[in-house]
Amino acid sequence: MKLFKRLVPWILLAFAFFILPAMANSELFGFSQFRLNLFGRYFSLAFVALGVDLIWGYTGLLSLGQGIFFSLGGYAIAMHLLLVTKNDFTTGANGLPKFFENYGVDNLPFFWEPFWSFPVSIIAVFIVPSVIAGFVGYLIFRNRIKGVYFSIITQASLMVFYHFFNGQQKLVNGTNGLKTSTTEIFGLVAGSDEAQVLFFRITLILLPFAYLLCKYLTSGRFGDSLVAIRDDEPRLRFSGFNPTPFKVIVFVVAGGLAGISGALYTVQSGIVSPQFMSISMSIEMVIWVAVGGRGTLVGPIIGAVLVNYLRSLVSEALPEAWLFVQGALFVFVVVLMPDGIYGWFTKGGFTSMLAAFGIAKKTATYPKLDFDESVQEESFKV
Amino acid sequence: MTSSIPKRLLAGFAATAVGVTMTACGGGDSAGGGDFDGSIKVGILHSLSGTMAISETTLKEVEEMAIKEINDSGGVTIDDKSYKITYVSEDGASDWPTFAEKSQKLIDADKVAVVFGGWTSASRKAMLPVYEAKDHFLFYPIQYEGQECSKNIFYTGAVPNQQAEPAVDWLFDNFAEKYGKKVYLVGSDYVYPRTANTIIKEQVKSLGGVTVGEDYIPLGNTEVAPIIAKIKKEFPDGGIIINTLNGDSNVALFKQFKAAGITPEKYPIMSFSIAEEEIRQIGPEFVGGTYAAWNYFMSLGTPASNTFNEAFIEMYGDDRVTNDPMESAYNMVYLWKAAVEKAGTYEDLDAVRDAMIGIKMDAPQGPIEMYPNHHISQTVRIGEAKDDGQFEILWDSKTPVAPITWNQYVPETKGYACDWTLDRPDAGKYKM
Amino acid sequence: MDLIFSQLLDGLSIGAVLLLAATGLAIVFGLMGVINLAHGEFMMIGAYVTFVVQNIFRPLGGFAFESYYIIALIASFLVTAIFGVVLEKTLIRRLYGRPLETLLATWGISLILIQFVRSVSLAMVIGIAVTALLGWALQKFLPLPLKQASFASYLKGVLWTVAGIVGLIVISTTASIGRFFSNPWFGPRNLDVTPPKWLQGTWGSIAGIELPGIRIFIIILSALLIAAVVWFLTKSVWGVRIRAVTQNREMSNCLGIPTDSVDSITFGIGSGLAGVAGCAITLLGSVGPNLGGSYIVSCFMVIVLGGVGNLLGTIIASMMLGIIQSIIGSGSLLIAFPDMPNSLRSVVEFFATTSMSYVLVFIFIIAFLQFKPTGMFPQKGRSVEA
Amino acid sequence: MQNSILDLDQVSVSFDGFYALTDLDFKLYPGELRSIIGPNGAGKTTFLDVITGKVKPTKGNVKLRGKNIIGLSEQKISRMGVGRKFQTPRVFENLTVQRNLELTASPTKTPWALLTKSLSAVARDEVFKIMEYVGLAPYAKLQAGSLSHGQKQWLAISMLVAQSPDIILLDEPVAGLTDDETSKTADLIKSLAGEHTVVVIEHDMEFIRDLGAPVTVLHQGQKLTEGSLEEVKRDPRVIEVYLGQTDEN
Repeated sequence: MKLFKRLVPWILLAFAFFILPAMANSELFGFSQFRLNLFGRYFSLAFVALGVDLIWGYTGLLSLGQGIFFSLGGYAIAMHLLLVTKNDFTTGANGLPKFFENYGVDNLPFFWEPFWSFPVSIIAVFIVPSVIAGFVGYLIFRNRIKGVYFSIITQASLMVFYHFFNGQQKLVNGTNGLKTSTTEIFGLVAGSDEAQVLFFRITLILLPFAYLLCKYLTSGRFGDSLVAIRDDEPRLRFSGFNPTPFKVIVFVVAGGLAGISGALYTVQSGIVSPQFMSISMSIEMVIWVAVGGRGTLVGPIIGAVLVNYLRSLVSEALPEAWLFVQGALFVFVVVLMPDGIYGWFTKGGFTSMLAAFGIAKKTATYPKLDFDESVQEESFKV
Repeated sequence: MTSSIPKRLLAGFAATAVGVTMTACGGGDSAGGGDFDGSIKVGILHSLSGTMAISETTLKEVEEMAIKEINDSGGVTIDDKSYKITYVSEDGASDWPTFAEKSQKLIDADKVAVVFGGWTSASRKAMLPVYEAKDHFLFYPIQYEGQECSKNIFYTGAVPNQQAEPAVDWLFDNFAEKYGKKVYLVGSDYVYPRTANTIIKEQVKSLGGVTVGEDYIPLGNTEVAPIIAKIKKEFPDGGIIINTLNGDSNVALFKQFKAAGITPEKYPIMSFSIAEEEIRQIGPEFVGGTYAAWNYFMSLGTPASNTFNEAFIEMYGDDRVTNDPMESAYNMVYLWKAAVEKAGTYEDLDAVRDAMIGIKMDAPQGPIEMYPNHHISQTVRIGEAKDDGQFEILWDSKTPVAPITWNQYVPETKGYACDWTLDRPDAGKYKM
Repeated sequence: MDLIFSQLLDGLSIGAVLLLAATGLAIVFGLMGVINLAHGEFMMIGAYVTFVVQNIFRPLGGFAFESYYIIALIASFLVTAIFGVVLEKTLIRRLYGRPLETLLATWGISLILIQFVRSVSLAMVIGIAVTALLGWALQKFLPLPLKQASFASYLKGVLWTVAGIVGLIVISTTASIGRFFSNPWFGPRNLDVTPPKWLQGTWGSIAGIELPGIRIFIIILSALLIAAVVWFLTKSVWGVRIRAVTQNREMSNCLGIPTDSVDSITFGIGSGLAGVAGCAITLLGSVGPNLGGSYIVSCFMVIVLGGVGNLLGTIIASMMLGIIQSIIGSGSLLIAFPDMPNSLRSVVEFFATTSMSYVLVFIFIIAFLQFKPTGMFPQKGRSVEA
Repeated sequence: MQNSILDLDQVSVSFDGFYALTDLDFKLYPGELRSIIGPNGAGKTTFLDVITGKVKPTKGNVKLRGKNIIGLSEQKISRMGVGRKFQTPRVFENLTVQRNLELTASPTKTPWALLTKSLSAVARDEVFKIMEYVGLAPYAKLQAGSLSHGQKQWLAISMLVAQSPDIILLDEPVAGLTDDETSKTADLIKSLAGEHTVVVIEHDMEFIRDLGAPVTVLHQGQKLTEGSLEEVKRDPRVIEVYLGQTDEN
């Protein structure tokens, strides 16, 4: 039984990796290429959610600025693709990405130069956000800024980047952002079905690694110190720990994960724009984690996929209702389900509910879980 | 939009829970009912939530109206068979990536024959690569900055030579004597105002004038005090102001202009994004007396225009107004229908796109025609905002003006043109 | 000199708007430690109240219409204060001592409020009323054994869900009756609020600088409000109680101060002030669902910069931000110092747009907090737990 | 004369003009056990705050083994061998009892060391011994947050022991404990003295008597008197100070 439980996530992963693309290919059960692509995006958002969980769920620091790192990752990969692709759609007369023409830019801004190289760009996807996260984090944590002040300052930093990217047409194409659909990667057009399936699979391959990294960070005494920082930081200090490097490291890792997330998301959505740095996007990342279950590592993955899937469903059926649903979700999770879905199951919320209704645990669990298949699947994912 | 919320929501959940793609929206009723031989599915993609919902919902309404009119009068006729138009409406949520995502959904999942959508240039720029990558088909209804010519997009709004350029000429003709050939440019901080202003600056230069100031406000920002200070410094006794602000900032601008004594009597203000709807939102007492350049005004008064206005009011209530973007959105549905009928197919997108060129139509604004550069010829008009929320038309171009996509004032694009009927790889931008 | 004076005036007026918006937040945040991200949406409610009051008075015309604005100020305070009290009693109360959770929950509330004003219609109001009534009645008339059952709390959830679904059905059926029911009251459009005549135009001039009436009015209004708040907190009975509870909740409780009511009142006043700010903003900009969002971040910046719980800090910080923004954003540095070195000049030019002046202001704040992490006027003493 | 391990010289602390400590002199010698009493507001907690680096004195010197520690961060002072238990038991509520102890018992407290090295067997044995001693062993895998108040007090003290600092500062170690627990705590503290230098702040006179250590009386931020408990009790100034007060016990 226990072995089976451990295998479940891997089975699900394999299912998503092999079966879903095949289903999309043959349009089985109406599961289209488009849906597959959406799921690829949801899974890529799980990376940033893992990062948010590290910094918020474990360390208790609510960052409202993860959008910065997410976007930076996206911009890095998008600019690389735009630079190396040479076709009529993306390349302007001067050999640079087309949008530069609009602003009469003939020389590539210097900081984009390294992005001609594929390895450099791939490394930049997580190194650039990490370095910036390290810098910002060091400045903030050094001064013992925490709690809501940390949240507010990360939000202010987000606004700095947002206004900068929005206002700088000549450097980063302003509001319009960078588009990747018509660029080429590995000899495929990034917007084509083949490339999208590839991205989907890359996302699924990378996800366990991100998970294991987080697992490694959180399971030992390092992870214990993170929880200790959340519970009582001054106390930890009096025990001889300097919390600053711990927090910086976690923030850096979260930033790197956000960068990877942004890059994967960008190639699958075809665009990165300053909208990824809007206030709401960064707060939403937090709610994915809250819904899934903060302080667990499975939770954020469930949350990111589930909430975004819900978003697609609701906004397709009834666009106006999504804000209501989302708002209610925030309130509901915070007030009534602080442990999130995964935490609710693992911390006995589910069994205590069954017990409250006087249903004997064993006999009732199976039909109940069978009935709600999605819950069963999601809660053990990865 | 509050109608039958639970039904649609529940239907939505039920449908998607088993992984079935849905067509649960708006008019996507069961296909081929009634007297029709079949149906054609089209996509409508505008922001129904978020900042841009204010403007874009009106486009959705007018597109629905055009579709309804076409269906009521027998639908689309191909090879003597009549087809009903059904549509899937998606929400762009004022978020550019969402526009790209939803475009993909409409093309891949809903398999629509064409998409009508967008408002901001940023949303169009976000969608463009999707349509190019999938070699699909988009209609875009808003006046924009030009400097673009995609094989996969048809543009039914004005390009600068059909709006901004004649407006600048007109301003100089009427006010240069009094205030000199000096202009001050105010715009929202995104691609349309910036590109439009680049063109205007070149034009002003070639007319022997100077641009004394240029300012951009982030979208949605309502603090314009610093700009007022600068204008007052440049134009202590009045001068020409050209306004390309979008949305909320306009309200702030005009309210604060009035408070600071920048009134139309001393400061002729020409706006490119203020139509009838915006007058109502800003308040006629603030914009009254300022000018706007459009291809269509609700007060036009021709029979075609009156029919259009009445149909809209009939459908959506007598407190509503029509405007240029709406007229443009209305036209594009008819243009597409005509092209499908001419091509004899709606599935072969290449054939429909080829057939599109040369289609003529008697639009509410007057005659229009689709040019080989995927833009349409339009009549240019300049109006003055009045207290009743309408415009008084002061000038018009008499005949439709042919669209020029690659601007001839801007050095980088001077001498370039676009013609998709040419069989050459650089048809989108070739040297004349 | 002219230039500097007019820039200062502009800066003051930008600062006054910030101050108006931030005062309520400063009270709620400073005194209660509650992060209310729905503060901007309370401003929006105030603006909509102003719009409604204006429409009631418009047909009256004449003097009645000229004075509507004063009534709108009061009405927007009261309505938003009531909203605030309701929010406090239903939600905020459960989250005291968990500021980050409050932050998330109030963000949820703000989303709901935004969509609410967009789509509120008669049908929707009826539906909500039915839900509330039904939900309440179902709880009330529940048989006692069920109420005491171990699963009572889950049952409550089920009952509310049932009430909610009934409400949705009510909405859809009433909406299908006709336009009268289904038409949104406000819709997603921006609405027009016309200031009365006496506020429009300029109020004379000093040294050749025209004084825009609205700007001066807002500066005066914010000064009056601050004075009122200070008076309330230091002189009135409830004000003293509020401060007592802020300083020592348990002790206040023991002394018979109704801490529950104090919380409600504090939050109500903070929210009410947001309403007044919203009412004032209608003079400058538009009334729309997104009105609040553009202010909330700046408000928090003001409070953090000034030092939490310190009104003087809030005042100075908002004026400082206003002046910086006006001087940088208008590029008047270039005009005032025409012969600065080229390198410096290009830097100044780079930031002399509205977008970039925001960037600069935020960078300035972050840099400032490097030196004074707790703001200009930090709370001192042992009570501030590390 | 032996060199003092801790030396406070003319230390004053003021908060906005209110003096929590005024010109306080205080010396502590290695291995000593010292009790500090004083009415509420006497500056006892501020005294600990100064030593542990939480509060920077307005004036005066604080020397640890002859080294000035003013301006050093809490963690630096802690690493120099000063451990503190707070008035209310502060433990990491979301960690298990065992992990609480293991964390504080870690010899090197840098992120890198915590990530790469596991705790030595010796240290782990030590943790188990402490848990056995204080009776927390059955709760080793339980989250600290779910412990009773008394157990948390014990855990807080145990964490100090596991940290094994040279100077142990205990702020009201027996508040809220039963009599049994109190006397057991007294035994524990006495056994710590000698190897460690221990300072105990308490209101509970019974407990102070149990400890049988020299007593320092603080009043209004100043040292009122010093001596054995019996001597101190006879001091008229002490009587006066305490008579005006409501004794918490």
